[in-house]
Amino acid sequence: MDYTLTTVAPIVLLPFFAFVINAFIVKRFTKLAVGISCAAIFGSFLYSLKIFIDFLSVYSTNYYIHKVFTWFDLSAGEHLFKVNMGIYIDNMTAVMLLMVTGAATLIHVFSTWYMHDDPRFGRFFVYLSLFTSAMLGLVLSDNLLSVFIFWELMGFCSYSLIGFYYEKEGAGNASMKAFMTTRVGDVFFLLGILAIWSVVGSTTFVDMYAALAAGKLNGIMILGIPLATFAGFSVFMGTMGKSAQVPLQVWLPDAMWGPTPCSALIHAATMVAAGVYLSLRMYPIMEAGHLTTFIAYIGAITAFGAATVALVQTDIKAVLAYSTISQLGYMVIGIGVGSYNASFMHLITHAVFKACLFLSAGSVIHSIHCQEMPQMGGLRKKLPYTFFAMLLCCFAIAGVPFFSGFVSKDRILGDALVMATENKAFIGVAILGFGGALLTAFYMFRMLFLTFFGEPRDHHIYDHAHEEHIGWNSNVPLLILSLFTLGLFYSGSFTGQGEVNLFGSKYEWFQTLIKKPEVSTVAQFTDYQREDLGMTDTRDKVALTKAAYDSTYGLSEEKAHHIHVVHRIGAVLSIFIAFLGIFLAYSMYVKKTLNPGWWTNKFAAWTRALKNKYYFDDLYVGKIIQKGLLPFNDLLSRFDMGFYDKYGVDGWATVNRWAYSVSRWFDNNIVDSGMVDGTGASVRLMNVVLRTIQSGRVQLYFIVLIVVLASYVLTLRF
Amino acid sequence: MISLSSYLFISLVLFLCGIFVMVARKNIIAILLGIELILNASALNFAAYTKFLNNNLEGHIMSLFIIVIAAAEAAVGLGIVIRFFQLRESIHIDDASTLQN
Amino acid sequence: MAGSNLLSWILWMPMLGVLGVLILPKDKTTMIKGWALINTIITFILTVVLYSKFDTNQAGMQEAFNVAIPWISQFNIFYRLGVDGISLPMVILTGLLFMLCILSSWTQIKKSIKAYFALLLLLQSTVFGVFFALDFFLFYVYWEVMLIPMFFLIGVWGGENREYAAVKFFLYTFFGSILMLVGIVALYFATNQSVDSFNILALSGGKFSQLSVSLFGTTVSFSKIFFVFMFIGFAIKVPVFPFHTWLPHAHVQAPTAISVILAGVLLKMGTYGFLRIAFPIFPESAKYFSTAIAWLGLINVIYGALCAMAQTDVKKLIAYSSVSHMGFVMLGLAAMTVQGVNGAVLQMFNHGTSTAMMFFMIGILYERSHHRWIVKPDGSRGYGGLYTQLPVYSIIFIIGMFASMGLPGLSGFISEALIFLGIYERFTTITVLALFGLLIGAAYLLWMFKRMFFGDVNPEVKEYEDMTKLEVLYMAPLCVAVILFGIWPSPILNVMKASVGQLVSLLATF
Amino acid sequence: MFANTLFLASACLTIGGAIAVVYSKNLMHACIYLLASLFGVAGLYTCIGADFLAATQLVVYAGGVVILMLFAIMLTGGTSNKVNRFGLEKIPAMGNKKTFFIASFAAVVSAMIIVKILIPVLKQNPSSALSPNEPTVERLGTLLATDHILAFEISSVLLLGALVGAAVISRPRKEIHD
Amino acid sequence: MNSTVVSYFSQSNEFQNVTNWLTQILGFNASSLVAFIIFAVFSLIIVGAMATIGGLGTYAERKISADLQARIGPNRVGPFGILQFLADGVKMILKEDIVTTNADRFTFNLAPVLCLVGVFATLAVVPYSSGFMLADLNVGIFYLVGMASLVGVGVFLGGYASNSKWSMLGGMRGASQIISYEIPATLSIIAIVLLAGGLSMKTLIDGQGGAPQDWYIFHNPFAFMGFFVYFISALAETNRAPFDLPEAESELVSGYHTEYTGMKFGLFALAEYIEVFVVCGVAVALFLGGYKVPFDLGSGQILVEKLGLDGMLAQNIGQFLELGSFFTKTLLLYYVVIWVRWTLPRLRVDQLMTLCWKYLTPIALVNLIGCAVWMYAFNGKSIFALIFHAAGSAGGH
Repeated sequence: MDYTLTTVAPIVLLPFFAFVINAFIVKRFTKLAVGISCAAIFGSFLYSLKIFIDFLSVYSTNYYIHKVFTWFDLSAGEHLFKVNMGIYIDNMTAVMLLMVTGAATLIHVFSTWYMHDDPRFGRFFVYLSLFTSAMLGLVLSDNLLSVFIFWELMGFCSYSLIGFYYEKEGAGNASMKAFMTTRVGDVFFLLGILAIWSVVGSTTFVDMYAALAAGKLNGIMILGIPLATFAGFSVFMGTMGKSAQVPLQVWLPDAMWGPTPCSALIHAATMVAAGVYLSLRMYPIMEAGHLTTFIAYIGAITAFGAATVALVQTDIKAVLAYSTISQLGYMVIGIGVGSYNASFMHLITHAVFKACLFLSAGSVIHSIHCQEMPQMGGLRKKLPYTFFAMLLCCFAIAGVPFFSGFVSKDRILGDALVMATENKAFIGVAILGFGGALLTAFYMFRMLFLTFFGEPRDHHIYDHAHEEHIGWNSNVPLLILSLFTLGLFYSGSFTGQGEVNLFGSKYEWFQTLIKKPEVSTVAQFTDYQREDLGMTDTRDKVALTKAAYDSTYGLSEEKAHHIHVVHRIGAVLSIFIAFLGIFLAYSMYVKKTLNPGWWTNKFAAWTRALKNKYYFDDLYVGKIIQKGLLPFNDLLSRFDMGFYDKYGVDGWATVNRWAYSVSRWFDNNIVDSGMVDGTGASVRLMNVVLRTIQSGRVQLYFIVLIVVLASYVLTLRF
Repeated sequence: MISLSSYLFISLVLFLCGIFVMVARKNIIAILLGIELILNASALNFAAYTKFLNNNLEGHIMSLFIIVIAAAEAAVGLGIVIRFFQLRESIHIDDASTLQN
Repeated sequence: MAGSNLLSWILWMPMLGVLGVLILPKDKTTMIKGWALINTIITFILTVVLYSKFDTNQAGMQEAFNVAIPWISQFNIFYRLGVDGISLPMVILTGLLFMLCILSSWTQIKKSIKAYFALLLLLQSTVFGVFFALDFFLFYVYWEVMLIPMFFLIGVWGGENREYAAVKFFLYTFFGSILMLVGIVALYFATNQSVDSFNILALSGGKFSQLSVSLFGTTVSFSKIFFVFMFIGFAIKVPVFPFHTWLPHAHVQAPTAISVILAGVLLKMGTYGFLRIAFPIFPESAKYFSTAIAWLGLINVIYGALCAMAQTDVKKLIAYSSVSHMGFVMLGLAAMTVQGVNGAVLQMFNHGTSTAMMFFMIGILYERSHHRWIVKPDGSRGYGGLYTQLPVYSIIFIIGMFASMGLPGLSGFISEALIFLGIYERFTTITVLALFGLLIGAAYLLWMFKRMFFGDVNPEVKEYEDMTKLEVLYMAPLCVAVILFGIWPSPILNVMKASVGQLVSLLATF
Repeated sequence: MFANTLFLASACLTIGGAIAVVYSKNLMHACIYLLASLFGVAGLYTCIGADFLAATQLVVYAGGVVILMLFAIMLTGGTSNKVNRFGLEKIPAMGNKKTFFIASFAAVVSAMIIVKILIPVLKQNPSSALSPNEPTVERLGTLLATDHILAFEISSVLLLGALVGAAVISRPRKEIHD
Repeated sequence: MNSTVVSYFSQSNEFQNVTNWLTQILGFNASSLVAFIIFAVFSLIIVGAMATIGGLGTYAERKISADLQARIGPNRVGPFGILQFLADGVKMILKEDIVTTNADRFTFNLAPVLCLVGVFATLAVVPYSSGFMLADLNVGIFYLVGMASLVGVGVFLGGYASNSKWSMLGGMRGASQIISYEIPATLSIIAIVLLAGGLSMKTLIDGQGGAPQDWYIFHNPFAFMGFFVYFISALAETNRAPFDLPEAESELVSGYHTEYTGMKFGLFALAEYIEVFVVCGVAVALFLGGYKVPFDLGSGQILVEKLGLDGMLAQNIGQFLELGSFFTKTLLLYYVVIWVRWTLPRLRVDQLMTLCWKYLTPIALVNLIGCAVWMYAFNGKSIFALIFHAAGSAGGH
């Protein structure tokens, strides 16, 4: 298939145009605007699907599309400087596109139900369209600069959507907090971009890989740090901000102030995943910068820490928010332990089931107008479809076999285990990872049981809950999403071990197609050529044969066996842990054989710490900002105006005043007694003479004129 | 037949008629008519000289400016006449002699 | 209109406006306003025509527009005008902003309208003069004459403390001008009073690198000492850190339109002075002092941003944000790389549009509230819930705010990114520190926004009306500019790149 | 032949119109004769290839000046009573014997002047063959916008002044009693 | 004698044959004579055709107004009543020619003639087709404006000479209206002259093309506005509704021709209808591409190339196509004029003057300046050309 810019760009441009159009018409034609938004994202979805199918049919790991055009050109004379923008699609992008557009489409559809009685129904869709186009732009970007641009645009959308209910004080705080926290990461990200840009001369991924392979980055130190480490760390800071890794995770729970569908889209499925996506793209740099251990620990701490906080949350959305942070931590672990493919797979599977979970939560909230789990209970009879969807998703996130979460998370944990056996430094990662998995299973089912099982705890709420009926925009999106929590869609088999052929030969397509850009393989990008706008793709499109898929990943037999064994152990362990967590939750909240209150009393200090989210907010807001930054600013401002300006600058006035009084004395007493009065007017004499020959008869004047002229002319001699 | 002298003759006649009208009439508007005739005579002269003497169109330019000035003069002149009539209910030329002495 | 006279037309068209305003009777206010508006519209159209006739491939002064007429021939002073890629964006910005300022002043100015509009147009002419002048003396004349209307505009139509602010502004700038005058005179004698002794173009190119001068008994480099003189002269206008204290006063006291002009155009004259005069004439000293300039720029960025965060007066906050943003321009200039200087010039333009938006918006709000406190001196909220009450206002405010913050997709980002890229290659540490300026920049703007616009509606705010059609009319061009040049900066970059490249090449030889 | 016919007709119209203006007793008719005369002048312009002048003559005189004259006549005319409140003639006579005599004197004197001036001119420039007519519009435009730009601009200012002045002067105001 | 018709016919062989033949018979060079004869014949044809069109105008007016008001209109004389105008004409000629006692006889008789002369004189430069144009003066449009102003004199004199209050008021209104509205109309015309770079009708039309995007009306926004300014002013200049104040029947009986009867009245009416045609023709020539036919069919060049027709024949076909083009557009505008008359109510005098001096004239001035600036800034390219250019350049980045 030939790609031109016009066959790819609409993916971004459709939602963007929807945004532009809607921004103007939304006030008057709300329904139309909503329709345009939905239609645009659906169009994007179709385009993405086409690309995905194309990539699947080519089935090659080195197939990619790269379109470049010049954004602006500063070349003048001998200075050459050009900023290019472009579209880069490889297998990872194709999968990502399908996930983003698919999830976004379903969430758009769901939002038409969820938001329809909101006074700002239309505006919500305006933001959604802009957000979606920014996310798609990010996914399609071929360079870090445009990633950054769309990254920030998403930050803006997120800001707007978190602050969607801007009348509420909390929403305003949360939106600002989200923007500022991610901005901290962004500043580092920009720094990383600058570091790469100044060395590579462009920010395009392929250029960067090529430069890395060519060793251009070696031996350059920035502020005493190797360039790769510096740039890798800076960019990873961006990921930490966007993907809510410790210590920049504080914004994500607060982001639940936004409407639930936007939580589903932004703060669970796509935007937070963008950070991980970026890290995956930048993986070669990070690996070259020896950052993997650091990254793995950041991920592990996040995964475990967030899971612990989730244990004590009572707000259904808060539980989901912390589970999001925790799952993002798993993805980051995956990056850290070199489990590139599994990390990306977890990104995709997580996006699907987390979107579904949030939508389900939205469905619950919309039905009972309450977010507190202690007031729910027994809703499974009232909301059967939501319950079904949520159940599947909980299975998926807990890592129950045959579900998508198992396939991906198990591989991450397995790889972590492999790393731990090889390198003692990673033991902590593996332990935290498995511990987090246990907690995940526990708190997710705690949430499920508290919400849907048992007796209704608040009969008022329960009785007023709406009976759920099948509706195309209320629970059909949930059911569609919950269908994709099944593992076979990703692995081609239920277990992820490669036995069942579902789509003919395309088994384990995910693991085959997504390959880590090793430094040895990134050299293949060196032969790329820039293509101008609108040209067709001339890349090599020869597919790799199936034989190219090597289940041992090119490793030696012995090593492969070792890995295989460890993976098996990991799988068994994670299955056990998942069921253990579910069992604990069951016995605590359904059978009530274990009393949760006993545990909270037993670990009271811990519980308090968990309830306060490990005091991060207190530290950041209370200590650093309130006690540190603002007083410092005040001091600085006082110094500026009160001291420097008042004495340093205005002090001159005193000197001047003295000089002024002297000169005034001089002026008044010496100069002021001048003599500038004396030339009057005296020119009224001639008119007496002239008046006499004024008869006032025009014709007389005329005749006099003629006669005088005649007498003059007749005296002339020609 | 189309020659400089014939044109000069025509313009002479126009001019004399203009002079005559200007002097003979006592009506301000009629005097303005005479002025138009005089201006036309001079404009015609310029055009004729250009054609028959050097053909460099400078005369046309002069004629154009004369026409422009004639238009301006007519506008302002008639404005004055109307105003004068409003004030004095007369357009006799000799009534407009307040400036005498 | 011949191309060569276009600059004179642009330059003198506002003077024609001044004449017209002076002729019109005092009580025909609508006529005065309309005349001023028509005049500025024509001027703006002329600048656009200038843009359309501009040859982007030609580095340096555009041959087609150069004017050189002897003015005071005894001293070889010429009426010498020219335009190149560095001044053209400023000229367009000037044309645009004055047009919008007239519209903005339409209802906001109620006191002695005739004088106000005459002075505003006079100001416009002098600003054009500064951007066009290629004769040092002419430049100086315009630079000084500009102070007069500005002084009166702040001093007569300003806020409560206007006289203080006006006098401060005047004296500060005048101090710098005097230093510049010393430099001019020194150059005049250094060139042996030749024909080109006031010709900026002929002076430039580093001709004074070998010269030295005796000062207080010590021999110092001519180039360095007078670079410092000129630097201070221009730095006061920018304003660079130790000379910045006039700006908050002037901004807070000036009426809206004048704040806009001040922040949008006049500040750029300082950086324009560096690009046109200080750097080309003394390139070796510019290179020598570049590290110091970069540090000053960094201080501007951080210090301005931190001070802004502490302000409770919105206008003062934006004034300090101008200090911070002009620090970015200084950073770009100090970089002396093609990216950095291009970014700096682009930032000059973009800051002109975005900060003008902010000041306009604050002026519009002031029309309704008659105060500007985010937090009133007694501790209560000044605003709150504006988003609910004034939706259109809020959206335009958001555009301006995020443009000023440097959100990608809006104009500020590209220039800041270019500046950072330029500065990174020379001063990495400064880059790392200056990046935090971005962070703080976002912080104070968002914090201000949160306190003013979010939350429940303040009872006072309930009485405000949303923007009128007129206000939307004059905000619309700025919105368009901010968004357009954020997505597609080439129209501005293309005109400047040749000239900037020339300047950078000159600097690179030292 | 055609040109000569046109010339003759125009000359007759011009001279006839002018003389009719002189001898007309009715101001309105005089004005119409003036129009005829001016049309004749336009024709004369055409005969010597001054096409733009001719068209301008038509536009300015036929469309502007003559109608203005007619308006003025009508606005100042009033046929019902011929004497105003000052006892003066409202519509003054088109002249009497005395004025005609003076006028013929003036005409003769001026004729003498002109003839004295013209005869040497005619002697120096004997009638040459008629050069072919060329379109003048472009050349005129170029001349106006280059060599005569100052005069052109000044005349535009003059016209503006005349426009404003005429409007201001003839604006109806309260009568001033002096 | 530079007549386009004559030069067109002098291309054909028959012209040469006839000239030679006549030269042999008469013994002197007869080409001038033949030319004169052709010119005279065509003048007569045009005058006759225009008189017919003027007459048919009255018929069209009645028929269209009937249509607009859901009536039938004249339907007795001839098929569909189409001969009604002949009947009216005959009636007018046969009526008694009354001159009121206190009327100024000379002026009274002169006024309708002046009107008719002013209108017929303009017919000489109306561009019916590239060959079929009586005279292509190089000051064509200017001449037309000048001659058309004679109508104003006629109207004024008509009003004055009748010595009646109604006529007087009508005449004054008419004259003031005509000279006022001449200003915006002429300014709009000058804007187009600026675009074309010439005053001759041929230059004006040659600057345009057959297809609508090549017309001056779509050349730039100012020209677009200019068309409406011109059209409104033209309506007022021809004393058509909603500007028919000079003959406002509800106030002034019949305005300046209240006292006129018989053929003199007929001449006024005829002049009015022909002037409407002329004015529409000018609008077509200036703004709507004139006689131009799309794909350059008018020159007949394409017929020669594709169909292999004889040159002269192809040219003749082209001429007819051009005539068709011109008349189609003009008559469409004519229809609009009539339509407007029966749709809009009449203005008051002060509104009329306000419209002219406070709206149309400033707009026309702005248009003129705008056109000038446009020509300067875009080197005279039309907006479509710019768009096509931009679109074309974007593709080849």
